[in-house]
Amino acid sequence: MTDAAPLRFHVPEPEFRPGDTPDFSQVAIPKAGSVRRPEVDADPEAIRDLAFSIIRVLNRNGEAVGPWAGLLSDEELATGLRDMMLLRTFDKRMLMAQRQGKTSFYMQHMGEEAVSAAFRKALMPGDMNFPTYRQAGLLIAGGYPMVEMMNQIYSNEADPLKGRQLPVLYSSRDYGFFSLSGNLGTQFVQAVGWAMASAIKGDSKIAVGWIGDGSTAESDFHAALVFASTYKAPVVLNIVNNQWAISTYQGIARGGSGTFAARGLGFGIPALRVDGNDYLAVHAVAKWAAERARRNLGPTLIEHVTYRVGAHSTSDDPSAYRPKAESDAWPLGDPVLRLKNHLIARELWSEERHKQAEAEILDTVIAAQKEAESHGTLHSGGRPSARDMFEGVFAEMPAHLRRQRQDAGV
Amino acid sequence: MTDAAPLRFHVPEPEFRPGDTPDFSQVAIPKAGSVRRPEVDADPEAIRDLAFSIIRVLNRNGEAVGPWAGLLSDEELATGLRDMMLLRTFDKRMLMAQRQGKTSFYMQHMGEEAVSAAFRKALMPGDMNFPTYRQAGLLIAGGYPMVEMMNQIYSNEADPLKGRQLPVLYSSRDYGFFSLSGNLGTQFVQAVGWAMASAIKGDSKIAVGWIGDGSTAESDFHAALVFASTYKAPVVLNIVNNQWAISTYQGIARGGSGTFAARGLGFGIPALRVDGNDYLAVHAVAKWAAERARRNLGPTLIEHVTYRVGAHSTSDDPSAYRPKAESDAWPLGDPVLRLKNHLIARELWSEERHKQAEAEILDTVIAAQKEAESHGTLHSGGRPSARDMFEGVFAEMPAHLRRQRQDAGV
Amino acid sequence: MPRMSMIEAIRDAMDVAMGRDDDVVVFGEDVGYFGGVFRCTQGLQQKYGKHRCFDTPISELGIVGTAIGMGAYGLKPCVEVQFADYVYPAYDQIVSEAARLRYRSNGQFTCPLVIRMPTGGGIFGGQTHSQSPEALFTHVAGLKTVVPSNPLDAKGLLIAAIEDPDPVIFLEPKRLYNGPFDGHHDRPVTAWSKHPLGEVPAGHYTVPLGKAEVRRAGADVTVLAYGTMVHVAEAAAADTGIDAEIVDLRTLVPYDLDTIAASVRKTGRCVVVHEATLTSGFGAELSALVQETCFYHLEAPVGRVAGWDTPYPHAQEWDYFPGPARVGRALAEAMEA
Amino acid sequence: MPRMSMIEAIRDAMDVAMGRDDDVVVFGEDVGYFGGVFRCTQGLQQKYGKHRCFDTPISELGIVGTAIGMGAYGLKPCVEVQFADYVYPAYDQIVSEAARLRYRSNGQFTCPLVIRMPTGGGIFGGQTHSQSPEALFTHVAGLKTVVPSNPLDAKGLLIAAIEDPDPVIFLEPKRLYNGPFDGHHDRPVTAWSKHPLGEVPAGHYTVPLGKAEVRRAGADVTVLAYGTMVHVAEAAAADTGIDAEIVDLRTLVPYDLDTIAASVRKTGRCVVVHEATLTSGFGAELSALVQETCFYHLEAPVGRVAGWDTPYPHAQEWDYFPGPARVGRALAEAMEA
Ligand SMILES: Cc1ncc(C[n+]2csc(CCOP(=O)(O)OP(=O)(O)O)c2C)c(N)n1
Ligand SMILES: Cc1ncc(C[n+]2csc(CCOP(=O)(O)OP(=O)(O)O)c2C)c(N)n1
Ligand SMILES: [Mg+2]
Ligand SMILES: [Mg+2]
Repeated sequence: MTDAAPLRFHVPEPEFRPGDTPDFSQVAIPKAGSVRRPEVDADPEAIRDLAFSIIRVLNRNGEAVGPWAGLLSDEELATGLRDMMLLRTFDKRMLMAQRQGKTSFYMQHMGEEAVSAAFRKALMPGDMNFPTYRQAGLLIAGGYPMVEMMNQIYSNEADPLKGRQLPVLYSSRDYGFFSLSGNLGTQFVQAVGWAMASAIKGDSKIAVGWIGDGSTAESDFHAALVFASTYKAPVVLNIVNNQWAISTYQGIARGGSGTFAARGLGFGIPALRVDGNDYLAVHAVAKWAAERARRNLGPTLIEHVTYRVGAHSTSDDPSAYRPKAESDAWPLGDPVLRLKNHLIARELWSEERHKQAEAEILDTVIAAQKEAESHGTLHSGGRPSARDMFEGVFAEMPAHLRRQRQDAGV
Repeated sequence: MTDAAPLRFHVPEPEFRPGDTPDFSQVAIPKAGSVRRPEVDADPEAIRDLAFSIIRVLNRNGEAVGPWAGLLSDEELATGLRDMMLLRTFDKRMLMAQRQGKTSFYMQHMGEEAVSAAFRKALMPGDMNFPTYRQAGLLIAGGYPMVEMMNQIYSNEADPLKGRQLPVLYSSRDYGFFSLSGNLGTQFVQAVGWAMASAIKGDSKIAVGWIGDGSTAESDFHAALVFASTYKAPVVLNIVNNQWAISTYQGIARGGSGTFAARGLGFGIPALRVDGNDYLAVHAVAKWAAERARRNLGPTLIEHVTYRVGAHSTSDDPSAYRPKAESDAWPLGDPVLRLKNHLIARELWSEERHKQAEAEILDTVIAAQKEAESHGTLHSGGRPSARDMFEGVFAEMPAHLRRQRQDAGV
Repeated sequence: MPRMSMIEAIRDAMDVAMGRDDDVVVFGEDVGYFGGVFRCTQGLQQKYGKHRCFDTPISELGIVGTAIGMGAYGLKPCVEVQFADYVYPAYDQIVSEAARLRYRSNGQFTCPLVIRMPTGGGIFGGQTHSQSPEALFTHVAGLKTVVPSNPLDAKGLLIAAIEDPDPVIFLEPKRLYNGPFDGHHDRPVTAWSKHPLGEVPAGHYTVPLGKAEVRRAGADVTVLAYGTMVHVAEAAAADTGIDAEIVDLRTLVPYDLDTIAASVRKTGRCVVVHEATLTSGFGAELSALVQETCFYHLEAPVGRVAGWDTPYPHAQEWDYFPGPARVGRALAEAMEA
Repeated sequence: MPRMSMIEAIRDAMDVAMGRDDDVVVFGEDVGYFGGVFRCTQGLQQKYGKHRCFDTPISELGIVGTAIGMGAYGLKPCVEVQFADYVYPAYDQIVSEAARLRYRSNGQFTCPLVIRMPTGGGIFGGQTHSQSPEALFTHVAGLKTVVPSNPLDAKGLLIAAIEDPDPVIFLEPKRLYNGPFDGHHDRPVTAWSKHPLGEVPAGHYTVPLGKAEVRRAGADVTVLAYGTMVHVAEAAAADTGIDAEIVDLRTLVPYDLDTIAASVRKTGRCVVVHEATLTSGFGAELSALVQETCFYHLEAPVGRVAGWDTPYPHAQEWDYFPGPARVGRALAEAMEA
């Protein structure tokens, strides 16, 4: 009965490497509007197909179609477009600032703007996100001042985090944005804990966890699902599948499972996949999951299918591990362009207004940047003091740290 | 759209607590022989129902029925019965020895004997188990000398582990039994690594991981599934669901998922549930999964449904958290009795021969015990030396440890 | 005054804290319905409800990770890790998250978390029920680490820890749970009810974090100890007749350098004692601190008595455990030097 | 002799080890196709195949846990943790499993595992790309801990580590990858190709684990350092003109007490330097050891210069990093005492 053949070691490989011509025509993309919208209290088993499909609203003609469409007003759509454009412009300027040596490091969102910008609009005041470094859209769409973000990036004298954190590792309690960690995954289970606390107190606020496709391999992901499943925590758990970790494609973390969403099914947690480049779809799915949480129906797992168009960070060069043209070949398009086309299709927008908006937004970002730079950049101008470095380790500074501060002469 | 009702905190509870009358008549137990036996190369998605059912072979009349029956010869069945009886007798004597102060601690298998004893028979020489403390049946059924186990339990002068390990934390490379850890879960991912190594070398040996229902919540469980799924490792991953962790029933670890086997489905790993109190069913499922591994078809997850009849360990008193009669009410019966009845039904065995076998086995165990005790018990007789304590931290003893040994005067 | 074992004192501390503050929640493996494998949380679920005291899945990462989230929300979780030997799966959440949350968010989010764990040996628990991992926490900026040696302190320190706005690692020497233990394992055990430090006031009080206590005044040599080793040191002083001044650190970080230095300056000699393995143990820090602050007062090298640099063995427990004989020898050496 | 950067030397060590022994396998996050974020494994997959050098999911637990299983099988895994700051998820597998496997199985199973990790600061990496967690390993019985300070040693030590039958934590000071760094961050960087220790023999050689090296002979004061701090100490000696004897420990555990003690007995003074936070750092152990073995030779307290007891900050990197000015002050203090 046993086969005499020796065992073989299997290492998954992406389909395309530098030099190959990427071709995603085999990737099954369901038609916009084709995936049903179940009741929020549906049995997870009854909707398991949603973990293997992709919920989409915007079709090729820029129309919003199907059961997940129709939730956003014209004004909200225009705001959504603006938020994404703002984020993209912000990224461009900060990337440039990094190259100019004004800061040490930066991480951009190119291609993934819809995920965080749209999700944010499904939340209520007081809800708390536990984000990764690629959801600054939560801040932008939540109205957090860009200049504060820049102050953090520049580690300048006005940095709300006093220069202690790496650029882009923001924190804003008031804007529902939990302090970012540089350690992958840790926030995912913390989100569940926050949600449990809200339930323990009989509160109405929900938590939202965020994690990257690659980071789902971390232990915190498992602990989050276990605890969320056991205590039916009011939490929405988002996996942003942008196809790549750093140089490692999503198949290394996903393994033999068809999708990341499928992970949730092993826990009896409803799991949905959504077109992460479709602002309307992300928003609709977010609403659905948030309602489940608020109605004591427990956690939802969402896989946002998107693509990381840029480098992983300013320390990375993707041309070493994937074809340059891969992002163009990626079948879900550009989230900004898609929403723009939708607005144009609905005659709420035009190419001219878009150009105008681009110019205005650039001005706004540049103005913020000027203001931020007036407080200094990493290596010049105003900076947090060495004294700040010793503060805040504990609520009260213990004697040994006071002695060290004294030794440091600050 | 949001509900004004406050959030509620949900903590799962077992159905019965001390004082309640346990009644498992609502638990769906499929009829023996009713679950199909797919080809080993079946698509995991096509057999996902097996993660929600229970594969059973022995029916109420002691007959072996259905597609999973017929793999074991008469002699193998008789050996199986003997192995389980041996284990049970071994447990009884060692429990008593612990009560007599001959060792510090013991953990028994009562009710779960079939799981490890039957599984062992599906393996080939050179395969490696990564067990928990409740799979001594792997050693017994593998022919490991009982007296060695006892020497370990007594931490005596003949202890193969030189007194270093807590009782029952055996280790035997030659018998395919990886060194037991006191830390839950850690072995599960190591099993996957061992299997990966076998595949890397083009070997034919497979690894077998073991974990308890409660311990599936640990991070190692997740890492094991991630790596097994990604590299299609030749490993069988067993979850022994004996309904309880220590005082915590399986619902605390399982949460909203119907079964533990379901966890595998999120990774595209075929998952089966088996009647863990049915020697024939466990063996048949083990064979099936081992063949998958050997044929380069990758990992299998098996949930063994059983019941921990005894206390968690000699430090535990289950009457504080579950009804005394719960184990009697448990619907899958006693594995020893069921195999005995099967042999009797097939006229291979009789009550008299059983009694005789019991007596013989008791003699064998007592003889082994006498021999072991001639080498000492924890607090009297021969014992490992204090010198042994300093050996084996590294292959070569470094200077600082030599100095410490000298300080200790040994 | 009520007499309590250390288990009762610890339970009482949580009871008092939960009674005063609805935001205090208690959870961990087997701590809910059953009340914990050492029964430290017995009765709390019944008294405060399942939403304030509950069982968790077996995931130390999950316990600490969710507790951090709860702390960020505004609760004050006091969680149990069943044995300190099992804290490592949660180590990342403790080191990378709990310890740094206040700092990295500039105070926007804090982590008022207590992690209780039974620590230390002496119960024939083998490698995984005997460890003393305190030094793995004392090296981490942002954590406080506490090790009580008796019921009176245990209650006051635990209430202080729960009320502290920052994360506290609270290590409970399990060999002391039911009675003082001085390392004379061959002698009958006495209960806390016969010990003055088993007299524990009812209701609320705190023992401040960061303050050591001179357990025995003495002129000859200072012993720096904590947890079980305080009692072992007392036995060693009694056995040898050396007039040791025994300082019970109680809190390892922040440490009480004033009390330490004052004692060593007085005696001119110092022996540091702990159960944990020697190399890179907290004793190394104490030894370094003492010679940095008291160099010119030292008449002998600072001695260290500690667990050997091996995993904690089962059969050889009493060869491993730094009992009164070894401590006594170190005291004698310090006196002879 | 070929000239190599530390990255090249480390890569060459793995290449040599893989070439000599089919059982050596190399894996970790981004180490396969891409060759590692610091490019230390570049070309190895191409040369030895995907089954000997491959990418893993982002799970440090999984990397180390599977490596332990592979070691038990008989392979010799040399794995990379992308930054030492990310080792904590694997901490349980390292401490509870790798470190104790030989001991607890009485040698039936062993763990010939190397865990490579970039360590230390100086690159504006903030809290999670700058840590020096060596003391969290030196306290654990059963682990060896190595920190090279130059390409020549790095290659020889890494080959020795891979050939060692026990688990080795191999910390690579990332600030040294491309050139020596003496803490004068405002001066231009020189490359290893200009440094004598950048001359690295081709092929196989080892630098034995457990042997320190006197990097600079001197009469006034002994400096105990490792990794980046060796270069900082050299700068401090040059800047102050103090005739320091600089001992590069290379291996922290097992430590080379003979070399340490011989030097301190000669100079009578000692300063210990490391980047890691001060409290409970490995410097505490060194300070304790020195005063235990050289008490009667010491003319001044053993000084310690280390990272402050705060998380590693981003903007204040040069206020935090123990540079030549701080080391120089400590040398001067040791001389004045
Ligand atoms: C615990 C830990 N391990 C490794 C890293 C290094 N690292 C930073 S980002 C990254 C890739 C993450 O990929 P993914 O989760 O897909 O997120 P994405 O960047 O694509 O949004 C890695 C490996 C880290 N920050 N933390
Ligand atoms: C990491 C870790 N955490 C906690 C424990 C304490 N502990 C020992 S056994 C046990 C229950 C395990 O339950 P399960 O996995 O169902 O196995 P069973 O005993 O039922 O076979 C617990 C919590 C441990 N040994 N290791
Ligand atoms: Mg990604
Ligand atoms: Mg169980």
